[in-house]
Amino acid sequence: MKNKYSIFSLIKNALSGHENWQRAWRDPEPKKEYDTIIVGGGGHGLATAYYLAKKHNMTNIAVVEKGWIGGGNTGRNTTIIRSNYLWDASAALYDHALKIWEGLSQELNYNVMFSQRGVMNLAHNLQDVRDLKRRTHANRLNGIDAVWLNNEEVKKFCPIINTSSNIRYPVLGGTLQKRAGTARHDAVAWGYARGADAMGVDIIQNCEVKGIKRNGDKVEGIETTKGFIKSKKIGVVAAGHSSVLANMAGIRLPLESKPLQALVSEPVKPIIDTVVMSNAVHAYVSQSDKGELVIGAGTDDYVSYTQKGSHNIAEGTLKAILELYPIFSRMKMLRQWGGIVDICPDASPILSKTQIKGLYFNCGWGTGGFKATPGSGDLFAHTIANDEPHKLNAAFNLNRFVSGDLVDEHGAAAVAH
Amino acid sequence: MLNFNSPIQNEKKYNEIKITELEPTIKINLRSNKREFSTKIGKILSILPPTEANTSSGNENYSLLWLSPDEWLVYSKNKNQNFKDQIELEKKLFNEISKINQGAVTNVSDHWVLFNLKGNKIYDLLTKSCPFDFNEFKKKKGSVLQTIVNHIDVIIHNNENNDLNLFVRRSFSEDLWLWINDSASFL
Amino acid sequence: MFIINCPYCGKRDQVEFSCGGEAHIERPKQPTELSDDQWAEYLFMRKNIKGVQFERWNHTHGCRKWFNMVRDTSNDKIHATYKMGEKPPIK
Amino acid sequence: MSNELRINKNNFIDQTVRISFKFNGKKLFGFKGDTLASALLANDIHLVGRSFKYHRPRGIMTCGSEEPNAIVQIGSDPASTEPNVRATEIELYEGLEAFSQNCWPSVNFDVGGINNLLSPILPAGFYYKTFMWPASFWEKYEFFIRYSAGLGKSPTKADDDLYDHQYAHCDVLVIGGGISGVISAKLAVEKGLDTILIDDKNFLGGSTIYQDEESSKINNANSNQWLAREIESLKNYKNLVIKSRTSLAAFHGYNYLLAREALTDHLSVHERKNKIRQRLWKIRAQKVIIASGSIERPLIFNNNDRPGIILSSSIKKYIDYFGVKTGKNISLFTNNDSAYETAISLSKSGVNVNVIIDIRENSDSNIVKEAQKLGIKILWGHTIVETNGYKRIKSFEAMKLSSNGGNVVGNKIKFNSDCIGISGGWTPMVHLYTQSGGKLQFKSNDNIFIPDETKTPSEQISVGSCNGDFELDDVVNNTIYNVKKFISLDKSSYDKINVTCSKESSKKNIWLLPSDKPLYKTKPFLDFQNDSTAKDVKLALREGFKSIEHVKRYTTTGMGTDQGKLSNMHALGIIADTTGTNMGELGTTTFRPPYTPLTFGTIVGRNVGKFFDHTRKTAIHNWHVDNKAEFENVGQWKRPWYFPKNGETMHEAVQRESKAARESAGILDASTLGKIDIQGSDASEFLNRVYTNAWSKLAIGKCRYGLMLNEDGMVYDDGVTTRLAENHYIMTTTTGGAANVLSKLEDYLQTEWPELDVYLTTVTDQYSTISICGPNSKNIIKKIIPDLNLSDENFPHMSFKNSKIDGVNCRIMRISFTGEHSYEINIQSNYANDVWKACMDAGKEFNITPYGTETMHLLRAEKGFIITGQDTDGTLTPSDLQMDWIISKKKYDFIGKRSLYRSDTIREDRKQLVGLLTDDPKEVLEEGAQLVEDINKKPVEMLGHVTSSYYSPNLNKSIALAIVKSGKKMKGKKLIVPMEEKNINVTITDTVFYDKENKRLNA
Repeated sequence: MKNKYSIFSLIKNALSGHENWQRAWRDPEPKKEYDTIIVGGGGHGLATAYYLAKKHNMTNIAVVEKGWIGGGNTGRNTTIIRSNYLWDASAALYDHALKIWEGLSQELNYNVMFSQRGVMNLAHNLQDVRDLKRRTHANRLNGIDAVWLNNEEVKKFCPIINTSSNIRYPVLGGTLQKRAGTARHDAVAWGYARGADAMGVDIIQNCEVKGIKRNGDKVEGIETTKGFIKSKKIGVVAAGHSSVLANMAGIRLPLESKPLQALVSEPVKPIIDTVVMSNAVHAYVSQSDKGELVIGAGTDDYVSYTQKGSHNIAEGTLKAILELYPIFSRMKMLRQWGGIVDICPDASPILSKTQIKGLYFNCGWGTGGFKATPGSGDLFAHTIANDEPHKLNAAFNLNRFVSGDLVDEHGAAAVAH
Repeated sequence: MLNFNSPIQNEKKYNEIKITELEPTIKINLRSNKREFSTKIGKILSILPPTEANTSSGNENYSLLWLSPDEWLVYSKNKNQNFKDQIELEKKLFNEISKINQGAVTNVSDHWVLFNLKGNKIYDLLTKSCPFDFNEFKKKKGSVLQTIVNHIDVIIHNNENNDLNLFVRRSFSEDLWLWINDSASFL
Repeated sequence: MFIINCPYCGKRDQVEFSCGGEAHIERPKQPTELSDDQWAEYLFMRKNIKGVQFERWNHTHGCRKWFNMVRDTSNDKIHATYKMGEKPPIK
Repeated sequence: MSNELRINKNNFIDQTVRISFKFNGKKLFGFKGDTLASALLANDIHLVGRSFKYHRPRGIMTCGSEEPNAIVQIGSDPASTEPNVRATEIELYEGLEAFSQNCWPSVNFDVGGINNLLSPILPAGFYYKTFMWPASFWEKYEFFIRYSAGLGKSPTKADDDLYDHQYAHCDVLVIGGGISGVISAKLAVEKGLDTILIDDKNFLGGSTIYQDEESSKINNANSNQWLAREIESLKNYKNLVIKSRTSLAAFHGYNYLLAREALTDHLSVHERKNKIRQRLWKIRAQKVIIASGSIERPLIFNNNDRPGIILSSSIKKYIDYFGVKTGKNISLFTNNDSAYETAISLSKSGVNVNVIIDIRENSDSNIVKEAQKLGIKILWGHTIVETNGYKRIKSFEAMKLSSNGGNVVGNKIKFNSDCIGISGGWTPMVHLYTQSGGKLQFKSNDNIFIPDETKTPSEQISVGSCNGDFELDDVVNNTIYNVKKFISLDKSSYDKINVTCSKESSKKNIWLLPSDKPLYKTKPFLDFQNDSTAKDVKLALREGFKSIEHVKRYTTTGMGTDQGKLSNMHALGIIADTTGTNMGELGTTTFRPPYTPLTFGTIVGRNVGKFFDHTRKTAIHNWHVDNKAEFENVGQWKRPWYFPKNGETMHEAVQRESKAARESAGILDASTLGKIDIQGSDASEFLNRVYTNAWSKLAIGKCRYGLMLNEDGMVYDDGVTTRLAENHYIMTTTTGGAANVLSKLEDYLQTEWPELDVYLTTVTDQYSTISICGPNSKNIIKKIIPDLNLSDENFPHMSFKNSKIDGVNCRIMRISFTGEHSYEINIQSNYANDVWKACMDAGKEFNITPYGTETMHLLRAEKGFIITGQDTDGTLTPSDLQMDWIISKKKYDFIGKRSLYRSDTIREDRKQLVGLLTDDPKEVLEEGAQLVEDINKKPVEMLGHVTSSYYSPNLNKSIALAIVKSGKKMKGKKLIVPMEEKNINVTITDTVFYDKENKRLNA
């Protein structure tokens, strides 16, 4: 059992010069065999292991990670959490995650700093208004707290937005989900890792998977840089590299891996206390507790595993930021980085069994996987433990690409007369 | 009587740069991958379509710009050519090429607006928003370039030293004109 | 921003181009003969290679021609470009 | 001004030009050429800010871009104030106003200083371990955390300054104007290469230019004098462009580099007007030479952060370059020879050098001997264990190091000093190299990472101290050798160069210097801005954070605005020492762009305000403006939305326009629709393949509506295509879809169907389209084109005629998107404005009424015509739209056909397009509203949503289109639209509300 974190434990440890803190997680060598191996030590993978141990009484589990835990998209995203999705299946999936977020710090005894400061999505043309209203109505009936704001209400909720009617694409209104917000990305990985480790899960870092061994239509284990590890169940949660792992197992996925960029400004005193997203002029921004403006850019249109995007994507995003927030012109970009995101044709994830028995894939989250971390882990754990999807992820199977039952979250096509 | 209303109808001068909207001229887009096409064009225009990428051919009346291996743009240099000539030329080309399936002939006289840029600093101006390396281009009279200037598609034709014609789609022309003038004022 | 050698126009900045994804996926000549699985394979399944990949690019803001490119997606190095219908210069 | 801190001996500051400025409200003076930091130091001001976490007093620590502490807010105007400006970089200008940041009420008395007392319970990562109780309180804790974090303040008004961009292409780009950069540039221009040399200072020469020492000579001249002559000689080369005040921000792949040129920041405020403030250079270089130099390392010891503790080389620059004494009684603390250069400079300038504490056992290099000759006291084998003085260093205590360096022994020796210069060696600035994708190698004798030349990703080299050469002879000789090789130059003017300098003879490095106190009772700062200490790094390691990235994120080391320039190496060293690993194996953290922070405005350039995005206008746009149209943004186009008259609301205007169009005549500018000219002998076959319906049998002169699908079977675009001749068609697309449709069609032609003889040419801008509808449309056309036979026999619905208006060729299409008898005039755009006016004149007697997109949408909805993108959302098949009639059963294939027959696309319970009528005819539904059958069912089952909804003046009731699950079978069924405040009852109907028999087409 791990020692509990609290203000009292901080004071107590201060007295001994902080020399006696426990390790947050062990650093074990891999065993020869596990009941389940999770490939990928990001938030989703660690959460999967955590829930397998916690809810499905499985303890002989390993999480194998090529680099360091939380070093992929978990540590590279803009930390937005919301559940105001259009389709019922998506809304249910993301709201399931949001509900877990609401008690996650307490559950993990690790402050993931989930801050429900609200997420606002802006509309800049008449079709945006229709689309966002459609989503708001659907959200409301699905029990998700979305409301429509007109231009004045947008201004009131976030006064620094340029809501003037004279700009190129004036703000015509927006939707607001107040339960939505942001969290501390690293803490999510670390909190789940600490929790999983406490229940006996082996977290094996610096262990790269080199092959997935199959016996006919069943998996048998993985070849790694630390040797062969046997297992009858393998859950792959390796955002960015899903196709690479699928190739090892001899299957193909409907994915393309593209660079997604983000950037932060130098830290300043609080200036924006919510999250604002705008699809039409493509910009989203929030401010971290440290004071940095956290800005998400778009993806490039080509496949790349370099974790670098092209400059014109970042430039285009900042252009949109200055259109909406002209006061930020003198702010300075401090850091810019890229991640690799797996994009599905319908912009919805895959949480699914595959044609190979014992091989499961959790991928295709595109640009928005962070928000789903707890829900994704919970549902993927259910899918692996029962060899059947939970009803909340049933729609996100691989077969939908064959049958044509896509969950198209691109929103309405950007076409209008 | 219908008036001809081109979008800019203006001329501006800045430090070492002059920008003009040229009087409307005939512009015809040609497409073909047929063998006889070249001969046909030679007969009608008295010039052969260039086969070398990024180049043009021309005589006193017309310039013929390479746009792609199967696409060219012919435009008239002769300001005095009137509307009738335009129709005549289009008709002739259409009948001798398109009608007999030797390619496609499309009148794009009003699709493109033509700017002329002159002066020592025209390349400094363009490279404010155009990533193209003009070093070779500007040395070669008649060279042709399709690229983007301030995110707008353009065709650029090098007339001579520090003098070029720039084609921009009509609906973008006012926007590009504004940008060019703005940028020129900071050179 | 890459420098891309358009097989028709020569070297240009990446901003003039757009990427059309994996190359050499031929549209089935007789789609109606295919099973749903086979059609899905054509429509959605991609190799998405980390390493040397063949892909389609369009010189959107230039000659508007589509062409193929051999590019290493692990470091973005472009090994070659070649015209549609031509054989890849690299295996 | 405190003259006693200024010496008058150098060439770099113009002491004849006095500049006044304000710091924290106090008026002060400096000289032309000063930075804010040098001017503050000359005024004996060291305390300039407070640290991020503990709010400890902090002073100027460096003289460059690595400055972690002296970060100020410039200006107080809400539009032009700028946060987080490094005092060490900003050039002094008349009227400069600067303020300390992150302190309240003032930098001298900061309430946040209490955090320093609480620091024992605020170790690295403390916030992950607390603030969790009670569960709902995080946002309340967060509020206070947010307010105590952050550095400066964001402006609160829009920036008035201008920024722009410039692309540049060159053979060689040299980054850095120090001695190695200058030599590189000279070699490149001697080779005849087009070269750009950039340097972030206003003055070339780096640190050599003020290196006036007998011990370092080039060709028998002091190195500074030699370099000055070389810089002068560069002016003779026409193939060299020198950009000063230009800092390299990012080095991307394919030698694409971004550099920021500061054009007005050094000018007094009134000189800046109407000038570009900063320019972003986008540089493509064939070859890049990085000569970005190195940064001096601090030493990590207890309380090493007090104001007055400054990097030794910075003290030297302040005295030699700016003529400013950083103290009156200065001590130095070092592990290498470079502090001795500082000592000598200080001594020569008449500043008392109290003592040099050197952790090495001894050194007999020339420079050390020179210092000894000057009578400077050196304490070998010692370290500083404590410093005193809260807002300014007053004194410190030193002790002897044990033989293994892990402890201190003997007695404490106390020294009084108002300034300590520290030097922990040098770190090559490899940031740009690694940004470009280059890999590093570890050089253990100097404890540095340098470029691994076997793993360089592009045509580039690093020269000088950024490549690990720190002594003048190595710098000069290796730069010449490597650059000549790099640019294939055989002979150069440098071939017989002769360099002499002092050589370092002894090295010693201890990443974390010991103190007599236990570590947990000390504060050895690593990252000065983020307040992370060596203790924090060790704590992270104890807690299992092993990777350097984990340690960095857990302790926030290297996450400040200096991006770890001063702290990263020490963090790595301490990790290596603690875990017993080799630093080279640990690797560094990723260096992310930009190298120095880049202003958003600079990145965006002129693309702000009116240049944010293009505005596409039709040829008739000015008429619409003159006639008071309200506009709708459709893609980049401006389209008239409605034409309010005499203060009408939109509703009133649209009702009037709609009635007029049906009762007499309406006129619409439809020029924005995409138009593609299609020619070639296979044109008909091509259309067969791209549209769902059949085209081969369309007669010449006839028009047909077509639906285009995606390959996945979903409706993509629609429009009318007209057969102009046997092998000649003109296709129209939606406004928003025009570019995508053309590119998609070209794609199929070029890649899938190269055998087809078809050519596509866009003519969207060539032709303007004027649509005239209503029972009087015929009469109006008749007046404009008297000789055109408009009889239904000669010119029926869905046909076209070539014609002339006033001698100008035009095409008249008889097609209708309103259900009324109507014509579309397609005319060359340059005549369109006059044709439009002619139509208005001709229609005057018929009350011809211009209408916009809103009325167009209403009229077509009355007829049940879809708008792709509004009634479709990329998830609907033609069958879902109740348009099965448009899918040819005979055609073997067309784009998307196969997808229509998948198990989930043939299901009958898919969502389908229907009409809706509200039970209350006055009630207009909200577009986007959802439809349910049973409101009490939980969870609510949503059957679909309203896609289009209007109040129809022609039917005097509300009408709507909707997508409803199994909608085809539900005609007559009652559904509910649950709104927030009420439920609205609706009935499902046919999609056509008006003139179901299409009588009006020929009316």
